[in-house]
Amino acid sequence: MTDHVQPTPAPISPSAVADRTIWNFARRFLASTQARIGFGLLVLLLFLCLIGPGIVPQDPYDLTQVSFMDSRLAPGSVSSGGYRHWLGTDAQGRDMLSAIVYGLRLSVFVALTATTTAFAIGTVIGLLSGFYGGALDTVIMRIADTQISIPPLLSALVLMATAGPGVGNLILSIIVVYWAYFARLVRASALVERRKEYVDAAICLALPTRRILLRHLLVNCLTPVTVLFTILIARAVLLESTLSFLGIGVPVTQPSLGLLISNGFGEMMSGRYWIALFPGLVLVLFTFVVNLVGDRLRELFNPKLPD
Amino acid sequence: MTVPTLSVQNVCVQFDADGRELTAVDDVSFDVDPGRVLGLVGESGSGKSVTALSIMRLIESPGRITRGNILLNGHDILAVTEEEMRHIRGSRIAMIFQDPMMTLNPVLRIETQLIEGILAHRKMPWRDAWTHARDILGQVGVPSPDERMKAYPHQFSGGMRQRVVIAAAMLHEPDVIVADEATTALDVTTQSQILFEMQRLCSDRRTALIWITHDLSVVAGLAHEVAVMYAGRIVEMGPVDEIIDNSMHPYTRGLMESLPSRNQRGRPLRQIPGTAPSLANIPAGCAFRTRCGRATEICFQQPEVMEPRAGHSSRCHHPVN
Amino acid sequence: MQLDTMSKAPGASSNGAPPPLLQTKGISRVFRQPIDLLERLAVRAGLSNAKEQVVRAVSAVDLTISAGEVVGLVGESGCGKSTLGRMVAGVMPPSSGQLLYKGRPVAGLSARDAAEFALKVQMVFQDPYSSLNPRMRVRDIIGEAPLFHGLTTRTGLTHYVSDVLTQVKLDPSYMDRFPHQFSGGQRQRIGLARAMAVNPELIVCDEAIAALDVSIQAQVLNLFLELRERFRFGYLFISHDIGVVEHISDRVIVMYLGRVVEEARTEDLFARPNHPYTQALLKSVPKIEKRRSSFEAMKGELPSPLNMPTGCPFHTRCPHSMQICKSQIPELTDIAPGHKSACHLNSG
Amino acid sequence: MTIFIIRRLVQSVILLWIVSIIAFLAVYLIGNPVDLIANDMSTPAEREAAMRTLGLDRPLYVQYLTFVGRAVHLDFGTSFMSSLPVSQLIFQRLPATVELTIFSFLISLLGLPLGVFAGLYPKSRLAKFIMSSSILCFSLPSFWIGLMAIMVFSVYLGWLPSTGRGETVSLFGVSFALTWSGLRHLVLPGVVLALFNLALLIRMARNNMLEVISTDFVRFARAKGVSERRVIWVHAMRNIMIPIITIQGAELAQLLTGALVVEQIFGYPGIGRLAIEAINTLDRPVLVAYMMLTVSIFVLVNLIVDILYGIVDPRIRLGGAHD
Repeated sequence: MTDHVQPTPAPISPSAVADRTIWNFARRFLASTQARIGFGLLVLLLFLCLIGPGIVPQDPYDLTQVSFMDSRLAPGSVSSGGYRHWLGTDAQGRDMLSAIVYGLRLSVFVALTATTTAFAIGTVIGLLSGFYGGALDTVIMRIADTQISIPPLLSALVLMATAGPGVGNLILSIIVVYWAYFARLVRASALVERRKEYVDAAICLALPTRRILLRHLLVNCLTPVTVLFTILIARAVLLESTLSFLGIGVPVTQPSLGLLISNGFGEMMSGRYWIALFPGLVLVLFTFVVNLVGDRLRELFNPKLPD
Repeated sequence: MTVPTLSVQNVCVQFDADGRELTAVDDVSFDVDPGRVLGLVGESGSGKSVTALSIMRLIESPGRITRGNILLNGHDILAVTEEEMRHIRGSRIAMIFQDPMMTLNPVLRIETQLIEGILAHRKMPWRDAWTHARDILGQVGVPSPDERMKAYPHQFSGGMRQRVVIAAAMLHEPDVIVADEATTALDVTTQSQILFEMQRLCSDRRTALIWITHDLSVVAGLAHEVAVMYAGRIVEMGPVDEIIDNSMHPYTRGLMESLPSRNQRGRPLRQIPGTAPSLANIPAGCAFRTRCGRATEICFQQPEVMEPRAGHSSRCHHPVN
Repeated sequence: MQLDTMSKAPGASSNGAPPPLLQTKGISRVFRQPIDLLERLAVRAGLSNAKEQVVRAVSAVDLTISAGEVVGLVGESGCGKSTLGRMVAGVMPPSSGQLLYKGRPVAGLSARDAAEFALKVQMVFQDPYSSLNPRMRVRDIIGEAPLFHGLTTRTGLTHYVSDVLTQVKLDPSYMDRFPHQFSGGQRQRIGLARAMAVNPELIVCDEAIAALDVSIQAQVLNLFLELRERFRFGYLFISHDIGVVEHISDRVIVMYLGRVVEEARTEDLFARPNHPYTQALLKSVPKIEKRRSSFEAMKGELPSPLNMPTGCPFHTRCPHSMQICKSQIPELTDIAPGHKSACHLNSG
Repeated sequence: MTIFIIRRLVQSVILLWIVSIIAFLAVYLIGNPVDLIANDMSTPAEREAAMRTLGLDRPLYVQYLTFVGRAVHLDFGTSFMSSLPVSQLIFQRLPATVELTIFSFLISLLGLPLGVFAGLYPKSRLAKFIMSSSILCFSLPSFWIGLMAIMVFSVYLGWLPSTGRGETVSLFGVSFALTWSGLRHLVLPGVVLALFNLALLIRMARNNMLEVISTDFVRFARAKGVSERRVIWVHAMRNIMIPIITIQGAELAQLLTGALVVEQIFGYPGIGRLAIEAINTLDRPVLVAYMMLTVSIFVLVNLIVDILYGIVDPRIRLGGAHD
């Protein structure tokens, strides 16, 4: 007889017993200061990405709005056009603040699109692989293992070098690099969930396989994947910016944060720190807040995840 | 008058949860004499495991012992330093845990886990410690102990692992062994083997044994005295025959009467209604009153311990006989 | 609920009667852990002694359950009782042997009949935590299958589910809660309600009360008994708790290492256990009546299912072991009316 | 155990083979290097001659087979750009990268004690600080933090050199930066490269420690009267090392590729910079050799890790080695 005795009975706090609704979850999530700061800033930054182009002083890609006269202005200077460049301008005379907002937008777009797609693909593959097992599972997992055994930066580098710079290629390479992580994790949780008795009950109730997969298995596999999702978004932003920094990411005409920093590389030694400093700060801030949110999710879900 | 081997006196253990003080063990007292077996019976959440851990002084934060004394051969172990307590643990008081699959470190050899228990308390050459450990392993019924010393826990069956755990508890011939649900995870045949060994070992060595379980039938066969816990308190205590044949507390009675063997086959079992309260909302007064058929107004007050018959005490306003 | 449509007399007269509700013929289940190509090569080269690991969880079991009958299945962990239960419930396909539903082989049923069979045999599981989908509300846990199989309609669902909840003595107003908001005993009731909601004839209870506290066990066991009275369910009651099995069953089957070693009406089995294993098992069970007893130890350990003894599976621990026991597997034979045992002592 | 190692070996060889195909194909698709070498004035005949010298006129599979045949003997052909044997180019640069990687791996090992501390005293201020810092470390792009480090420590403070490898000493024909100047050159890139793995180790050590410290076997060790020091360093550490060792194998390879970015920023003459140059100049043989080398090192490290893993975890070593 298994008497579920806890050696030290964790006192059941009312919050642990409460309803598992979305609001309740939100309340628990926001109970930590770290999560409140992270989540608040994340919402703010995402909002900035959405409406940013409408509020920044110039469109840095519109050549008619950019003047060489204004290149390399220090933060706070006033340009020939009459606006104040709070974060200075770069070598082409672009307002850094505007360029950063556009760059962040692009970086976030690439990371979000790529990670979400990888998440969708990986989840479907992992779920099927875990549920059906057998030869399909072996083949898929061998592919995923091979994929994972090459460091992401290296795979992405080779892919980008092959395909050439471009937003689409960038998204594709990130998908190729990351799908396997999702597939592996979902498969692992599907294997665990598959053995639970509620799945047997569903089989016993003669429910169709598709329904068992979606209504029973999938929803219960999603928790740990959510944490992985946030972690990989942060990593995708870094990967994108690294590739762009190396000159094989986004095209020169559409600078993301990485490319902006790369442009500031040469200027650093001449003391024009702002061209590389500010985009970098924003990049770090974004990654940091995503990681803060991910960390809190991990705490709440407490899954045993590969770091 | 002789001093009992272990005397637990008015012990309270409280946990701090979200700023509230929850009482897991409330004013628990009992004595165990050398070579005697005390059966501590209760359902999950009754505080029996916490009682065990407080005897070892192994209650982990946010829990702590807030009141009471625990005397080992007359000396209060709640008053000694942590380092002194460490020397008592494993040598004077030993503990056996519920799940033998989880109790042994999976990456250390059996010999390592036994010998460290010896060397923690006695200075002796490793070789001698090894021989001693091997002998004990043989005594608890592990076949070919010489070879098994080198093995890892995963190479043992559940029953064998529990024997290893018992061997670790027996290394220093302790005065008291606290066994917390030590056979619950095992099959009946293995359980009876383990109970057989424990009975033999403890009576040979005049070790006092506290056997914690939810299973009254095991206690009936093993224990001399029985204490029944409910919601953190001992509600009834006495010699095993008294408790089983003449129980006074309605909870004890209810537990016993709900056993299938005490009912007519195929007929509905007599049952205790409701569920045990969680720590966070233990009813004031007598905690059992919400499930008790005999409860009246007065049960809103905490009943005192009464001892109408020598050695048989209960906490009830309306004892059954 | 449409339970009234299926009322049948339990244990109807045996001659000329309809075939038993459920029968297994030589049903077996083997789990294999095959070795890969590399290991096979290594074995050839003498580098390894890896073997394909084969666990015969259930070996050639014949089982008959009549409508409305309660059959207890006892044995220690790893004896295959759970696997047998799963095969009976249709959750796990057998490796070999036949499953017959009202005399017809299940394997040959049309898709429609197969679905009907699937619903007629339901299961209640051991773990009150993992047996309910944590992401579904009670309403959906219970109502999903009846809705899908057309036993109720979307509009009638609330009524249907509250009906079932009332049967298992749960407050229907809890319908929109999630499993984690219930206690262990309540969860087992929800599990039972889920099984009942599709009007089964047989419920396989796999250690269904093992994880519960003693006082709650009695409550749930009473519920099982009461529902059986009312709806004439049959139960295959799988448990290691012999006291509980004795209390609830009409007939008891004892398994050891994947085989049935003894089978008898409950009174007979407990009064006159025949097989040495059954005798040892019953002796091991602690009883509240056995006061201050010296525990008797049954000798030896349960053999690993990976390394099954030849001949009678019990011979390594049997006090009466003879030469023949080491080589020949004893047949399950009648030793008295309705009492079968698989032991060489009976044939000698 | 033997079979376990053999299986891993076979898997490694298959992985290397697959990677060689991928590397070869990918690099083949990058573009025709003759376009880069030949100038606008070249006649078609000259281009063809160039193609022939480089072996690019033959069918793809022949090129691949030739490549594999040579690669087995560590011959990766001649660099299109510098006309030097690729292996020579790589082995000239390899010591620098290996040095950098190992140095920064050692620095990142600091994360282990920090994480253990945070796991043992999760409520202390210092632990909370360590954990927040580790999230920050996770979020720092190495190229940017490298730039900032150069700005601060080289440009403004002038404490440490910003580019190059400094003086080296030659031992057995291999150059080592075992000089004062060499070590000073290692500090900035080494630390920058180490940050990510440092943070990872902190988090792994902390989470595993938290988990293991509340297990029954730790409680049982305490109940035996074993000293707290032994409980932590023998019982807990042995168990948390198992997942950490597995992950660290992969991380060493991550450091190797991460070196690519760091070398670029710090003008550090390792194989990473060589690879970036090769990408920019479509120097196929160099790029393929780089990929094969990196993955080989990765595979090798993982093989060692698997064996180590088996030694630490008896459940693997003594059979039952299920993947």
